Amino acid sequence: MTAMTMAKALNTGLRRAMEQDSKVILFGEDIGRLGGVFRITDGLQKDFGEHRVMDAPLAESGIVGAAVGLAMRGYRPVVEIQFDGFVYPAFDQIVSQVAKMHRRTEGTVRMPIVIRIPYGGGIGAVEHHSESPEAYFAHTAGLRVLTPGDPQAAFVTIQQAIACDDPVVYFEPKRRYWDKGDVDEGLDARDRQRVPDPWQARVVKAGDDVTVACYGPMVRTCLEAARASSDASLEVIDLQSLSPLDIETLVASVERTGRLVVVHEASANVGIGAEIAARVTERCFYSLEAPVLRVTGFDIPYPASRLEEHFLPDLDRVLDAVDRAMAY
Amino acid sequence: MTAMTMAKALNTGLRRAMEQDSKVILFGEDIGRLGGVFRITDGLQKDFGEHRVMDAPLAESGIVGAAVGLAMRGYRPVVEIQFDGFVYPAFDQIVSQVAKMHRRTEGTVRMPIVIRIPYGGGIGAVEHHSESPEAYFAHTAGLRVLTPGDPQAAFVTIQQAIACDDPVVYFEPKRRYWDKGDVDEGLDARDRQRVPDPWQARVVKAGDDVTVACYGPMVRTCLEAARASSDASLEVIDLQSLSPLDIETLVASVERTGRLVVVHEASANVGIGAEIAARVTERCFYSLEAPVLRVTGFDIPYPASRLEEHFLPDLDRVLDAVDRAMAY
Amino acid sequence: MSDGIRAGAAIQLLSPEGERVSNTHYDISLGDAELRDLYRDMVLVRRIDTEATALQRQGELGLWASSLGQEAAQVGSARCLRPGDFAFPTYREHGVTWSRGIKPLEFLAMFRGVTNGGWDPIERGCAIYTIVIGNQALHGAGYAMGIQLDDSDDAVIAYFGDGATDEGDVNEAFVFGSVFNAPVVFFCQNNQWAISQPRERRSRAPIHERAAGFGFPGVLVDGNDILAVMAVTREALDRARTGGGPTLVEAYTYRMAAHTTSDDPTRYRRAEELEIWRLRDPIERLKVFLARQGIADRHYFDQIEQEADELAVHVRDGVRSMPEPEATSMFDHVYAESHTLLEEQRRHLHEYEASFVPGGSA
Amino acid sequence: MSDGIRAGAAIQLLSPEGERVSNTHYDISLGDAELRDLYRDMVLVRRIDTEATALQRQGELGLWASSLGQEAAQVGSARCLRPGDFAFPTYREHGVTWSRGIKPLEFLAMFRGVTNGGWDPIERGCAIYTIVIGNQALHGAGYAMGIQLDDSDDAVIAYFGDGATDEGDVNEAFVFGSVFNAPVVFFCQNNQWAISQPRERRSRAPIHERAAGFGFPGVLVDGNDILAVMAVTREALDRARTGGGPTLVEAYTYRMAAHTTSDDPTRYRRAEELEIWRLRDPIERLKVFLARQGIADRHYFDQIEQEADELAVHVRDGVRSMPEPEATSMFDHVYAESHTLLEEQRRHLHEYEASFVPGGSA
Ligand SMILES: Cc1ncc(C[n+]2csc(CCOP(=O)(O)OP(=O)(O)O)c2C)c(N)n1
Ligand SMILES: Cc1ncc(C[n+]2csc(CCOP(=O)(O)OP(=O)(O)O)c2C)c(N)n1
Ligand SMILES: [Mg+2]
Ligand SMILES: [Mg+2]
Repeated sequence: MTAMTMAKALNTGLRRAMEQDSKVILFGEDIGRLGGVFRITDGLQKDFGEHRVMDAPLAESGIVGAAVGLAMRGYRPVVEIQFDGFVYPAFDQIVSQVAKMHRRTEGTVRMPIVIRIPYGGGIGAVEHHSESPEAYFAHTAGLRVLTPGDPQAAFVTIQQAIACDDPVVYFEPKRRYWDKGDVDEGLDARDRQRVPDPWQARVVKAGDDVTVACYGPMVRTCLEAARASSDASLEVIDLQSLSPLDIETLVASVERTGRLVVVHEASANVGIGAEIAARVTERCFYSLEAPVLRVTGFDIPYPASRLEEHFLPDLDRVLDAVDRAMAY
Repeated sequence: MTAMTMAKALNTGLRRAMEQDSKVILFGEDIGRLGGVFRITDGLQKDFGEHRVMDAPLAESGIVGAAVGLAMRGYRPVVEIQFDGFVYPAFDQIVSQVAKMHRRTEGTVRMPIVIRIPYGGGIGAVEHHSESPEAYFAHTAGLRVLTPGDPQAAFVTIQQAIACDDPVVYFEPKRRYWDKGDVDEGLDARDRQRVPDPWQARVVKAGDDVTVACYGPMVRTCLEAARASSDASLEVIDLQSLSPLDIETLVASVERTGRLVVVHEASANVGIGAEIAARVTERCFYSLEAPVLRVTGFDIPYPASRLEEHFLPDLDRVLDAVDRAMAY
Repeated sequence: MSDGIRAGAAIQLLSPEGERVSNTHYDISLGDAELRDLYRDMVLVRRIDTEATALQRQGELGLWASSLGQEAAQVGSARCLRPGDFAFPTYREHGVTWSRGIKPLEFLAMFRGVTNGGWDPIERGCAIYTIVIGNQALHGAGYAMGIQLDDSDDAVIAYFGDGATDEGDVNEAFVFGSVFNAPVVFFCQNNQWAISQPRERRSRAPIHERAAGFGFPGVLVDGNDILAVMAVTREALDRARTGGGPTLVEAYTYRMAAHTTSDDPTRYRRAEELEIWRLRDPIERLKVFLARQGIADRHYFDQIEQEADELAVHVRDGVRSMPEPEATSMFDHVYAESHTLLEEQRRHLHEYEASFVPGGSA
Repeated sequence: MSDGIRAGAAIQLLSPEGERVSNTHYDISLGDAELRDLYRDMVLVRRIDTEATALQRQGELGLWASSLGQEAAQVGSARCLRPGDFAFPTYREHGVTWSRGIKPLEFLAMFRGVTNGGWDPIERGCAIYTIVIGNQALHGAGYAMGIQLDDSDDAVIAYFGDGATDEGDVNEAFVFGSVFNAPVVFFCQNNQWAISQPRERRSRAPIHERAAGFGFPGVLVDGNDILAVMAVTREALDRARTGGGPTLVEAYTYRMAAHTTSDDPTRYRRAEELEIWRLRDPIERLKVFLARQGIADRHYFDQIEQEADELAVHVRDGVRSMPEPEATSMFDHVYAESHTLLEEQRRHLHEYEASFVPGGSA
């Protein structure tokens, strides 16, 4: 076990994937000499060369569209979108081509593309640098959506995403990049015996009274809430895979607790929390003691940074929802 | 009252809006001499001139981005996207600019832009011509999303959308373009006394046992299901506004019926139905006799046209869900 | 904007009257058999097109995008490809798919609505048809980058129309092609129309001149002259293979039919325009040349007609008897590895539909 | 790619040594007061920039995008605008916003994080800063189309960087500008870098040559020569006003600071590069010229220094004492007319936060 930041865990995971498969190439804006604005690709161009770590032109549709072509030629492109708010120019290529190509070609053309996106707020950034657009991609059939909750998960799931033959939109909780955690570098991500299934949610803290479902940046927040909660015992579940959703793990928990709070930074309206509420309620109709409650960003554009602390769910807002769930 | 198709009702509504406000201009691919591929703008360029009905270059981001500039100059652009599957190149301009401009500029710049999109399947079209992307836009704060359920609603709401100072994504159920209905052409869409609030859901058929919420192309399908249903009395609600959602009308109905089925063509996962299920369940937790059930397109890319009848919700699938709801 | 052909600016090796023209820079010399073969390909592609249009009218196809009049541009350019090369067509490139060895029933399947694809792109060196305007230009640039990474001398040809040059994607493809000096030929068929929009509504410079501003050559070729198309495409592909980077070819041609079978061109263009272009018909032009040069005779032409007739029957019968896809097949290949929620939906649909069949499982 | 300045291809009216150069086509004659004023603007804008950089280091600003070295390009071009014209800046155009009469505290507010805007664009004839690369180029084209519809002789200037020319949006803006012959000047500051990417990584042709392929003129100007920038921009604006359509101006300049305060340029560029560009400093250049020509003297320069010092204090104090926005203000103006669900969220937040305040409502 090595203590490392999530940024370093991702960097190490990318390195591992590149070592193991020469078809893995990185492509994105400023990822070469600069190592990306968050340094996630730091040192990789130096070690693997300009052919494996390619600085891209400033054009996101172009980056993803070219990745489609590269994938058709047999490569496994790992694309970096510089910030959440800059993925939208690539939306057409992602929705119409990346997501559909395998189905359209009846399985003959695979799209083993990973689209890495630092996402979420809490770092005091300017506009378009704090968004949580995961719902758009989770709604899009043909894509898989992953987001790691801690450095260990980051180290493993980035490799699993790259090894996956389906396109994966990989959301990196940027405000947790600098959080440290223990990482088992010895773990071989290909070892299906020892490594957890990336598409399965993880119970990161067991509890009895209320299930709290969260992912990415909110995992730490919810764990803190669980620690701070005196009245109720919280079971915290890190969804990790936002598409497909692992409903079974949630159902198993809610059947015990009878209460579910879903937490995410993204706006509530037509978001991941809505889907979870709908599905879990359908499955656990008779075991729910309270409706599924959502703690989310408000249904407004991400605010200027001096207001973000009011926008983002925090420990207190999670506990407030827990109280409300308990009060039913 | 005049019997007319929804296509004609939209055309007449556009004409009315253009007559009443010289700042209303139409902009889109092939909307001039051709009148649009669905002829919704038929005759308008002839009558209002090339300055009011402008054929656009073949570039959707450009069309919407230029509309932003036109709106800043004081115009009210009504943009046509040729088919649902071609709105994605404009996604960035819609999400980052159209939706946010009013908030970003603290109310000083309004975006009275209407983005008209023929949507949905059932017409035997090739790929990208049958999609239902409304969830993406409903999830986007700052946008309003409307879709008419019949010719009368089309005639009125297209004018209301144009008169609205917020950006409206206006989804036209293309397979209902040729359905006829009575339209009160004498109605002045500006007359708030006589004209229904566009943001309110409409009970299009009253009933007692199960509430069926639907919109756009599914309104007719659900009305047919209501007529065909012998065991249960269905209350059919046409949502009409997908953002904001009129939850009150749904709650009022569900508090009576205790059962809700939501129907849409779009994929279920993280869709409009999920949001409705989540909200209505939260509000009607104690009155629901059954979980909210969804009848939707599957979580797959829209299939080739010979398969679409299996993909699209129809009368039987609605009734099947009604039976399941009743069985709880 | 001036008419590129009349202005004499376009590369031409065969006049509309079927006479061999010389060009200082471009030339091509083909054997008689190959020349006949080009003629054959164009005739057969046109016959498929005619048949498909008829099949659409009869309700056997959902839609058809006609390639009528563009056979020389399509067959000529695709002929220059080697097996390892890769073509990225739009929805109209039936002459390209045909030339890549894709069977008519394979490329008609999408228009019938039984699939969105129809063939294995990797095996055939040809992507499936792309409908979203411009998307495939970027795929072409990316694929070409992959060729470079492989240190191979394969090349890519990416097709698009005049209208497509408006789209961001096509311009970004120019950027990527240029920045990476990728082995890609951007092949634009300027067929004068983008649905109802005439070429005058495009940006005010001739299309091939767009290339210079991105740092690579652009060439204007008479797109109805199959010899010129081949000469120009071959040179562009050679440049690509040998590290010379991208080329933009503007093939000046004409969409002789409606945009698709759903379109009504009488609303926006005059019939006279068509008359002019009939005189520039790419097939007639080669036919006159072949006949004049004694490369092919009446007997040969009759034989090709007969082959075309047989092909038409094959297409007609084949389309009519195309197997309907299974309902649950729509869940196949959504993912390389499916997942529980999707398999539940598949099972649910299966059981639900079976419940309507007498004796089916509930 | 050659260095546009050394190659002598760029329009220049003032040499780096501050000597007046003549140009056969472009010229400008300005009164002494205006010349001094240009100097003043550039000095003040630079001082604001220096101060803002310092404020960011002190944690008073979240981020700062420096305009250091680009003052001539920005002030010179924006000076040519009339009140009814409209400017569309990126995030770096402080010399533009300043020249449009927007107060430093107004354009610093976004960088402090108290707003995403800061001024009323309609009233000021200047859009708020746009961060998504290229978006505003299309807004500029559209606004210019609106001017045409109004039959007005106003004009638009849309700013973007060298990197932005890769984006689809910028190229589509060229298409729209060209097709509608819209009164828009596309003003590209080629500051040699797009974060870590040098201009060599852009497409292989000089940026201003992109214009020809879209059917309108492109001009290369020494962006550190304020007189040349003004001459070139004025001509482009005049052309726009009189129905001549768009122009692309490439102002060849240099980003002397880091990309933003978050950036570390030592990772990707050599310090020597900066040394060369210091010799081409736009402010020094004008200063030498003013002094040599006797248009301004030591006294004047000192006075401007003092004004700059005072402005710095004003900026420092003003930023520090900028009022914090109310939490619930984030619900304002999401819609022109708010709706129930949103107002519920506002109320909920209000009550929730009040519950933490002793004595607050629950
Ligand atoms: C992104 C996108 N927008 C709109 C359309 C609708 N559409 C289909 S073909 C076409 C015109 C294409 O013109 P051109 O590129 O000249 O090709 P041609 O059809 O003439 O071969 C349009 C607008 C589309 N398919 N994709
Ligand atoms: C669509 C989009 N992609 C990426 C970014 C991140 N980004 C901000 S500035 C920048 C470089 C811009 O370079 P250039 O256009 O030359 O302008 P400069 O910063 O040099 O003034 C990038 C990549 C962005 N803001 N928007
Ligand atoms: Mg065309
Ligand atoms: Mg730059």
